[in-house]
Order: sequence, then structure tokens, then C-alpha cells
Amino acid sequence: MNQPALNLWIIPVLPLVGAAINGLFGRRFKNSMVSAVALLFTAASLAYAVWVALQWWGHTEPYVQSLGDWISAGGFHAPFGFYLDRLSTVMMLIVTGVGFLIHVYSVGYMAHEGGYYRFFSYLNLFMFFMLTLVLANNYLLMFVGWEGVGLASYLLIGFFFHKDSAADAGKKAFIVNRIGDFGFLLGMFLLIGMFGSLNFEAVFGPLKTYSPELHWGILTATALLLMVGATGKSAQVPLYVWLPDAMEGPTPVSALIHAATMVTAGVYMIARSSPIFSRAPHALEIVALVGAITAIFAATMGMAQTDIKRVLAYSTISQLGYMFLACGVAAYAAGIFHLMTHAFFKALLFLGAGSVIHAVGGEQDMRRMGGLRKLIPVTFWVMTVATFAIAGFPPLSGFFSKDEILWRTYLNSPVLWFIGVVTALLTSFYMFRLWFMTFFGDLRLGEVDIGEEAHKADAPVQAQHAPAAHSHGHGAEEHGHSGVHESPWIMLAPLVILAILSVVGGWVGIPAALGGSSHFEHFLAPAIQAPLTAEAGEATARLELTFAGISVAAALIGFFFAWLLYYKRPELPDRITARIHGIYLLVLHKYHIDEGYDQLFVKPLLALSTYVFWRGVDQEIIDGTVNGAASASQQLGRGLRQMQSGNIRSYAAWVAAGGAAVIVYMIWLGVGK
Amino acid sequence: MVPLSWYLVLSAVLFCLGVSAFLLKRNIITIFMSIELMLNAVNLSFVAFANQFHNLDGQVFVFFVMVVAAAEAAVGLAIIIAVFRTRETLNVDRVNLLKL
Amino acid sequence: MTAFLIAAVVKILLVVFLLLTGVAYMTWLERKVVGHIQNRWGPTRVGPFGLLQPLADGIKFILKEDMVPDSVHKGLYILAPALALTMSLISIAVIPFGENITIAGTTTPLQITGVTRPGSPITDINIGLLIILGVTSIGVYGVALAGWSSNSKYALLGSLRASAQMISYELALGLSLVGVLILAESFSLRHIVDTQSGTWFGFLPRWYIFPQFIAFFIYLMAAFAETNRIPFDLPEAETELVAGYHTEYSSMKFAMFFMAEYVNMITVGCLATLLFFGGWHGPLFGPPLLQALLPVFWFSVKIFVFMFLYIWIRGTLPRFRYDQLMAFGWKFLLPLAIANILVTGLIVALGA
Amino acid sequence: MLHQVLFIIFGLICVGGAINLLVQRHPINSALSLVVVMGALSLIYLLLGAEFVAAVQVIVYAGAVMVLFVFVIMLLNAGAEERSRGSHVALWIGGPGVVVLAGMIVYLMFRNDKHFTPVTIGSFPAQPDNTHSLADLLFKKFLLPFEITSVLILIAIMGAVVLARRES
Repeated sequence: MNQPALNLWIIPVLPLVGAAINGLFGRRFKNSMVSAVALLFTAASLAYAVWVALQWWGHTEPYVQSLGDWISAGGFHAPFGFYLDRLSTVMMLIVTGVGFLIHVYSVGYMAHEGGYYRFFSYLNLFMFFMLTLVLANNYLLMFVGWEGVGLASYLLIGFFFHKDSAADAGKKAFIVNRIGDFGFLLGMFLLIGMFGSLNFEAVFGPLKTYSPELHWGILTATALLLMVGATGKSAQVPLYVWLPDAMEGPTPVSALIHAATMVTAGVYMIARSSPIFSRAPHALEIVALVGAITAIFAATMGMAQTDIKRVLAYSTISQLGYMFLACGVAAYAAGIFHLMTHAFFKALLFLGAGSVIHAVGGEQDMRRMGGLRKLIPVTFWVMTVATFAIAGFPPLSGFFSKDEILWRTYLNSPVLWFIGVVTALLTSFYMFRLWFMTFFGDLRLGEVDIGEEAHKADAPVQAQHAPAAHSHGHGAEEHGHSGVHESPWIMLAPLVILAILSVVGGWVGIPAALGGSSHFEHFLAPAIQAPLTAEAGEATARLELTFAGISVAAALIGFFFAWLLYYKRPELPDRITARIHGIYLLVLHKYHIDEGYDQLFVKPLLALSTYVFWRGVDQEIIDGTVNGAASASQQLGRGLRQMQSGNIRSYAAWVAAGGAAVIVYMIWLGVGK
Repeated sequence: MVPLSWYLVLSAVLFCLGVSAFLLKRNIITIFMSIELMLNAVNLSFVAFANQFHNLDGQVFVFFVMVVAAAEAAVGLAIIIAVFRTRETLNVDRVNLLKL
Repeated sequence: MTAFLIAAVVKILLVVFLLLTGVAYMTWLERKVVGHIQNRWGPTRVGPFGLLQPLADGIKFILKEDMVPDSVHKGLYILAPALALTMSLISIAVIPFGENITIAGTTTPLQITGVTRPGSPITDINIGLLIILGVTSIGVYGVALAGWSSNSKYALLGSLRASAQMISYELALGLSLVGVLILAESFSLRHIVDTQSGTWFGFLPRWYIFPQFIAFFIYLMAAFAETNRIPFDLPEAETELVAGYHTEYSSMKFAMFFMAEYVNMITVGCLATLLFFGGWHGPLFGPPLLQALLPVFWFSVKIFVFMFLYIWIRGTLPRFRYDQLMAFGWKFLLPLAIANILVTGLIVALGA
Repeated sequence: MLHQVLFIIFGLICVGGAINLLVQRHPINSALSLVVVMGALSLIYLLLGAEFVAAVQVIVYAGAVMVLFVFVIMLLNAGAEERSRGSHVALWIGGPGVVVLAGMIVYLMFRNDKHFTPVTIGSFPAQPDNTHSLADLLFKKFLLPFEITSVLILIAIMGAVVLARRES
């Protein structure tokens, strides 16, 4: 087939160059220079990505470009290859687009932080790895990107490395991800064992021809292992614990990495592996289950959080759960659709939250906010859009994608659908709770209430933004009531753009029932392979409409409760929480999951490595061996030292004797016969 | 008509005399001479084999050996002078501290 | 065969006789010339113009008491002068004086080590030059051992100087000859001389002095140093160390050193003649016998000129200081010789 | 016949010189006997048809290296060596070692003599003077080693100067 020469490799390499320049020379640059470099390369990457997408728009078959072998061991080859089909096109555009916007935003947000060049070089590095992940044409290269984004997220979470909590959060994210990556690796080994290659064509090609029964067991195992990897990266139960802590990082990072792009890598990977999953129904069920559990679980936890960013973090987890649910019911297109819309409004929410935090001078506790509606109108409006979008009000983007997922879920299993609806209700509740607490009522900034758990939530926050507050252009005292100020336009512009996107973003996928022509799904169809088993339940327009109604109703109920509890009668929550204090605390402490993990894994591991590996193996066996060898050679040396008389003639004598011995030996061997 | 082995045996005998001189002499300078003697013995076998195989490479190697011998003599004698300056003796049995 | 042996023996005796006589009269000549340079008469008493003076000296040397000081290293003390004289005499053996000469039906080349077969060109030893160099380098032992064995400070210092000087200048000497060798492409003296027959442009004799005058200059300096002659006669600098390495020697042993020195001078002269002045080549005329003898005549004339140069310089120049000597040898002559080799080689390579 | 006689004469001179080097107590005697050995060796080279090597042997070894030795002996005014018993190992280990070495090599040579063609004067080199071909080898085939050895010599000179200079 005649391919236009799209040099896909340029897309990831451009940010890499930016990262290199900033990382190597940034220290000497002025901030303006640094941001110029970062923005330039990101924008270039975005522009080129758009151009490539337009070049390849019409084609349904993937565009593969291999730059030659990277690893070639025996029969196994892993090329530096890139793979552009509709799925990766969508992801590529999301990553570059949202990434670029967030770069712009960061210019304003990070303006007063230390390590400016470091931040942007990391951010560009992340772009590079993420694009590698998205555009790779084989699992191994994908894994490179996979690990790379992990690294970038580690670096960025621990950006304020002088603060222990941040450093710990980074480490936690890294380690938890390792577990998932382990699964991913094993899955890849299985794939190599089965197909002798990791290239997508080489793996998916044969799968198309297999009959469903053909070694579905090993395929299931592979799928499950891949899913483990996905759960690690996408913060699903049980590996979600790192994401809330990841909020230690700067807000743009939370928006880009921990909301819009990186955490969705797992979903992307599952969608990319749709041929495998479609061959493994049981694995799909488990994916769906995990997704559903995560969704509701995280939603409940989100209700009780008071830290604005943590609320968003938990909502992210639960939205990711939705995407998993979608993939689990083999509605990959819906999952990706939701991924896209979520990227828009969740990035918007985070950036908005960042703008709010910026406005109130580093405060993150919602109980000290409120009434900001008047003070920062632009932020308020964009946040409003985002909130309605995520809550799933038509005709905003969130509605279409979530509704699509729910509808498909129902077709697959009503139980999961019910969980989904409840989650939707909770989602709209805690989002509006956030909305009301932040923007309505009157400003409670400064009235530090002595909620014992509040302190826990704040301690890092203050520490984190203390430098920011001090280094702000105007003195710290202005950060009182009067100090609340709208963010500069360089921060607001991306917000507005994202707001628009989160309004219209959903319209590309309006389902047929609502007079649309679920265009997005058809667009993705060639890249996705649905299960051979035809779906149960037939889709009727009326049924679909009713379900849409139900989900809207759920959103409204959530809105109503939030309005009631946090606007109409703000004293109610305390009473309620007092009533159900036990459950409340349980939720507030995130079901003690972290402590549980600590007891279950961390402590035993520590004990094991301390008493067995360190004291036992290392000190006894290894050191023992080394010391033993040392002392043995010392003894030997004592003996041999007698030869070292320092007398040349003695040495000569030894040499002569040795020579004689050699000659005798050679003659004995029969040399020169 | 002289069998080649005579030349080779002569070279071997000279070599071994050199070795024994190295072992038995106490004077550093004499020991150096015995090294030269050994080198000469080796040269002899080089030349003998060059004659044997009608190939001049052996003679070329003799030159290289000579060069090395000359360099070695120059440096070695310089070392001897340095040693003599500090230890006031040429007897190797008295120079056994592995340092000047 | 017998004829060959007889011819060889005759040649050897003749050459040695001529050489020693030459040495004897060399001394006479030197004393005369230096005398006249210094406004003296030189020897006049013994015979007309003191022509018999060398004879008288010889007798004196022989008749003098040969005393051996105590606490000398006996064997070497005796060996040294013999070694010196022998080595200087040996080197004359490879020097060709001319072409064939036929006496009483026996054709023989005018060279001790030369062999001729009827109808074939003369073959002489093909590394003659190297032999001369080797022998002269062995000659150093005579001087060194003399100084060391006679167990006297002056002698020791003299011989140390001598050996150091000889080693140093051997380098320059040998390297200065390489230029000529490159042009002649042989170590055989006879062949070298043959390549110098004929003329350039019809009038300029084809001597290597003209293309290799730098080499000749270096050779001259080195030769003076090798033979311990003024201005390089530090080993026997009377004013500093009584007579240098032969301070402790008397009568015939001293005479041996003396003769060795002059024989060396003559050898060096022969070498210069052979390498730079076209050996025995010169205009030939007259009857066959004259034709046969003229080359020898030309050869001796050239040597004589060289000897005269020696004496002349002795009468003219002062003595170097020792550091000057070494500096001159190592820092001037040696680099110059190497440069000369490089240039010559380059030109020949480009010409080829 | 003549060849054998010459070989035996010179060989005996060699061995005698070497033994003399061994037994003489005064270094200068050892040095002179070594000079004798070298001279005889050069003549043996002539028998083997390596006249250039022979000449160079005389010039370099006898004429330069050994003069250097004698020079140093005179400079340090070395006396007869003292019979100190510094190393018993040298005698009781080295002595037998040398004997065995010599015996083995000699045995090996004689055993393999049948593989060798006897040496005859004039059989090699083919052309009258092998100096040209030697030069060819040295400056074409062995050019790199030649250059390296020249560098080696240079370094040796510098090293000697540095070592022998009296610290001031």
C-alpha cells in the first residue's frame, strides 16, 4: 500500500529534545527562556501530531513504521517501530493537546516556584515517554514508555523533594507501579512464548484467525497479567493507593499525569489489547468487576475528603473505574470515549482547583474556602462547566460518554449497571459538594477550625505551598481575605479552552438513540476488535432513552443532596457525620486500606529483608565468604612471603627452575616429536 | 657441513651459562652482562634458524633484540649508578630491601 | 693457489711495511711542519733535514727500559697497547689501493682482502666499511683498559674522557658515512670507489665530496675526535692530565700507542679518500707499468693531503673544553648528520 | 671440513669466554671475556652467512654496549666481588634448574637433528650480499616494529639521563 512518509518518530522526539535542552542547560536559562523552549517543542509536537492525524485520517488500516531493530535475540525481534491507527491517533491528539494546554498553564502556575527548568524538563520528558507509549508498535517499546511515564511521574510527584511527604509519595507511586509492571512483564513473556514476538501485527494477526476455543486458557492468563499491569498504572483496586498521595505533586502535574494522560495508559493498553481480551471472556468479566468496585469504592471515599485535590483524585480513580467497566463489557470504544471526555473535564477540574489554590494562596482545605464565586469569576465558571460535565448533565461531554458506558454495561449485566448508576449519583454528589463548598457560602479562609483530621490533611499542604506563598510577587500578608485574586490569563486561557472542549467534546459520540450517529465508535471500530460472541440484549432506542433518563436523574439527585447539605443547611453534615460516626471515620480514613497494606505487605517485607536477607544472607553468608576469602589469602600470603626475600638471585633461581619445569613438561607432552 | 643442532646446542649452552652466571655472580654489573650473554645466545639461535629456513626474518629479529639489549643496558646501567650512589655497593645480596 | 698465497703474504708484508714507514715519516713531517708553523726548524740533526730522525726515535724506544709500575693490573696493562695497535693495523686490511696489478704472471688486486679470478671482476669483502667501523670501535678498549689498568688518576681520567669521546663521536662518524652509502648502495669500499669513477659535466670528478660536503665536514670533525687529535685531544691533554691514558707507559708500549694513533690517522685518511675523494681515480697516462702504479700514486697523494691537513690544524687550533666537546658532538654534529641522511635519502628517493 | 674446524674453534672460544665470565671475580675481566664471546659469535654469524648481522654485532655489542659496561665499571671503580652467601635458593634451586634446563634443551636439539638440513657455507644467502634484502625486510615488512624500537631507544635515552643525573 502506498504510504505517505509520516515520520512518526518526530512526535515523541520533539519533547525529548526540549527536555534535553532544559535539563542540560536550563539551569543557566532565564525562566522565560525555559518556558519558551518547553512550549515551543510541545507545540511543535502537537502541530506535527495534528498534521499526521490529518494525513492518515481516511485510512482504516494501521500505519506502521519500523526504524530498525532495537533488540534482536535469536528469533525474537523488538524493533523501534511506531504504529498509528485510529486508537493511537485519538490518544496522540489527547496527549499532545491537553499536554500543551497544561504546559501553558504551568508557565503561570509555576512562575514562582524553585526548580523551574527542572519542572519543565520533567514535563517534556513525560510527554516523550507518554507519546512513545501511545505510538509504540510493540509491547516492549510500549513498556519503555510505560516505565518512562512512571519515572516522570515519580520525579514530578517528588518535585518538592525537600518535603518528606512528597518524596515518600513519589516512592510509593513508583513501588506500587512496580507490582503492576511485574504483571505486565509476565504477560509479555507469555506473549513471546505464544507468538514469538511482541509486535502488535504479529500478535493480533494470528488471533483473528484463531477459533475462540483455541488455547483460551493461556490467553486468559495473559489478559489477566496485562490487566494487573493496567490496574497498577490506572490506579484500580487493589493498586490505587498511590494516586491520592500523588497529589503531593504540583497541581499541573496532577492534572496532566494523574488525571488526563498517564493514568489512562492502562485503559489504553487494554483497549489496544482488545483482540487478546476479546478472546478471554473471563478476564473481561474480572476487568469489569475491578472497574465497578473501584468506581463505587473511590466514589464513597471521595465523599468524605476535605482536601480539594484529594476529592478530585478519588473522582479520577472512580472515573477510571468507569473506563475499566467499559472495557470489561467489551465497550472499548465507550471506554476510550470516556477517556477522552474525562481527559478534558478532569484536567479542567484540576487546573481550576489549581487556580483556586493559587487564588487563596496555597490553601487546599475546602472547609476554609467558599464564596469564591465573586472573587474569581472565570475560574468559577469553568469549574461549573467541568462539574456539570463530570456529573453527567446533558448536553455536556460527560453525559454522553458515561451514559454510553452505563447503557453498554446494562446490556452486559444489570448488576454492574446498578453499581454504575449509584456511582454516578455519588459522583455528582461529591462534585457538587466540592462546588458548593468552594464557591458558595461565605469565605471561611483563615478561620482555622481545629478538626483533628483537618490538620492531617493540611500539614503537607501548608508545607508544600509555603515557599510558593512567600515567593509570590506580593507579600504573604495579602494572602488574607483581601489577598484572594484571579489567576493570570496565561493560566485562565487553557481553562477556557478546556471548558469549551468539555462542553462540545461529547458531541462526537452522540448515540443513535439521541439523534446522533455514535460517530466516535464507528471511527474507532477498525482499531478495536469486539468479542466474537455476539452481544446479548438487543439495543432499542426507547430502552436506551430511558436509561439516559435514569442516569440524568441520578445526577440530579446527587446535585439535590449536595445543595441541601452544603448550601441550604450547612450544619446538617456535622450532625449526620456525628450520627454515623463510625462509617464516616471509616470512609474518611479510606477504609484503612493504606494501614492494611502496611500491615499485610510492608511490615512483613521489612522484617523479611531485615532479619533474613540483611542480617542472615548478607552479613552471615556473603560477608562471611568475603572475609573468609580475605583471611585465607592472608594466611597463604604469610606462607608465600618467605619467597619474597628481596634477593634478585633467589627470584632468578625460581624463574630458572620454573623454566626448566616448563621445558620438562613440554617434552613430557611430546613437543617436537 | 655442520649439523644445525651444533649451533643450537652452542646457543643453549651459552644461554645456560648466562643463567648460571646470573645466579652465581654477586656483582650487579656482571649480572647485567650475563643477561647480555643470554640475549646473544638467543640471537645465535635466531640466526641459525634464519639460515635453516632461508628466511631473513630471523636476522631482522636479531636487530630488534640488539636494540632492546642496548636500551636495557643504558637504562640498567643508569639504575646501577643510581643504586651505587645510595647504597655504596654493587653486591646484590646487600641490595635486598626492594627499595633504593 | 700457492701463487695466491704468496701474493697475499707479499701484499700483507708490503702494506705493513709501507704503513709503519709512513707512520714513522708522518712523525717527522709533523715535527717539521709544526716547527715551521711555529718559526722553528724542527728536526735537523739526524741525517739531511733530519730525515733519519724517525729511525733514531724508533731505536730509542726499543732500547729504553720497559718499566711496569707496581699495583697496575698486569695483564690488561700489557694487553692494552697491543690491542690498540692491532686494531688500528687490522683495519688497513680491507682498504683497496687500486685496481689489479700483474707481476710475474700473477694478477692480484691491490687490496689485502680482495680476491680476483681470471675473467671476473674483483670481489672484495662486501662489508669492508662496517669492518673498519667495528674494528675502530674495538680500538676504544685499548685506550680504556690502558687508563684503567695503569691504576693512576690521570690515566683513568684520560681514558674515561677518551672512551666517552670515542663512543660519542663514533655515532657522528658512522652517520656521516650513511649519506655516501645511500649514494653508493654498497658497503664494499671497492664498489664505492668504482661508483666515483668518471666526471660530472666533463670536468668535475664524480667524487662524493661534492654532493656530500656536509657529510664530509661531519666526518672530518668526527675523525679528528676519533683519533684524539687537536682540537679534540683532551684524553692526552698535557696541561691537565700529564699525558692522559698512556701516562704510565714507557718505551715500546708507549710507542705502540703512538703508532696506533698515527695508523688510525692514516686509516681515517684512507677512508676519507675512498669515500669522498674517489679513491685512486685520477688522470692516467704513460706506459703500462706507470698506468698500473698511477692509481696508487693518486691514492697516496690524496692521503698525504689529508695528513697535511691534520698537521696544519694541529699547528693552528687551540683545544676544546670537555663540555664544549660533548656539546659539539651531541648537539651539533649528530643532528646535522641525521638531517644530512634525511635530505640525501629524500633526494635519492625522489630521484628514483 | 674447514667449516667444522672453524665452528669448533669459535664455539670453544665462545664457551670458554662464557665460562671465564662466570669464574672471573673482577667485573672488568668478565666484561672483556664477554667481549671475546661476542667477537667469536660474530664470526659464527659469518659462518651462518649473516655478515651484516656479524658486523653489527661487533659494532653495537662489542663496540658500544660493552664499552658502556667497561665505562661504568671504571666510573664506579668496581672492585672484585665479595663471595657473600646472600641466597641459598640460588644455589640449591637454581643450580639444578639450570642443569635440567641445559640437559633438556640439548637433548631436544639432538633428538630433532634429523629434521634439520646441515648448514653449508654459501648455501645461504643466495645472492652475494643479503644486506639489500635485509633492508627491504626491515623497512617494508617490519617498518612498524622498527619505528617502535626507535621510540623505545629514545625513551631509554631519556630514562638513562634522568636516572643517572645526580639530584641537586
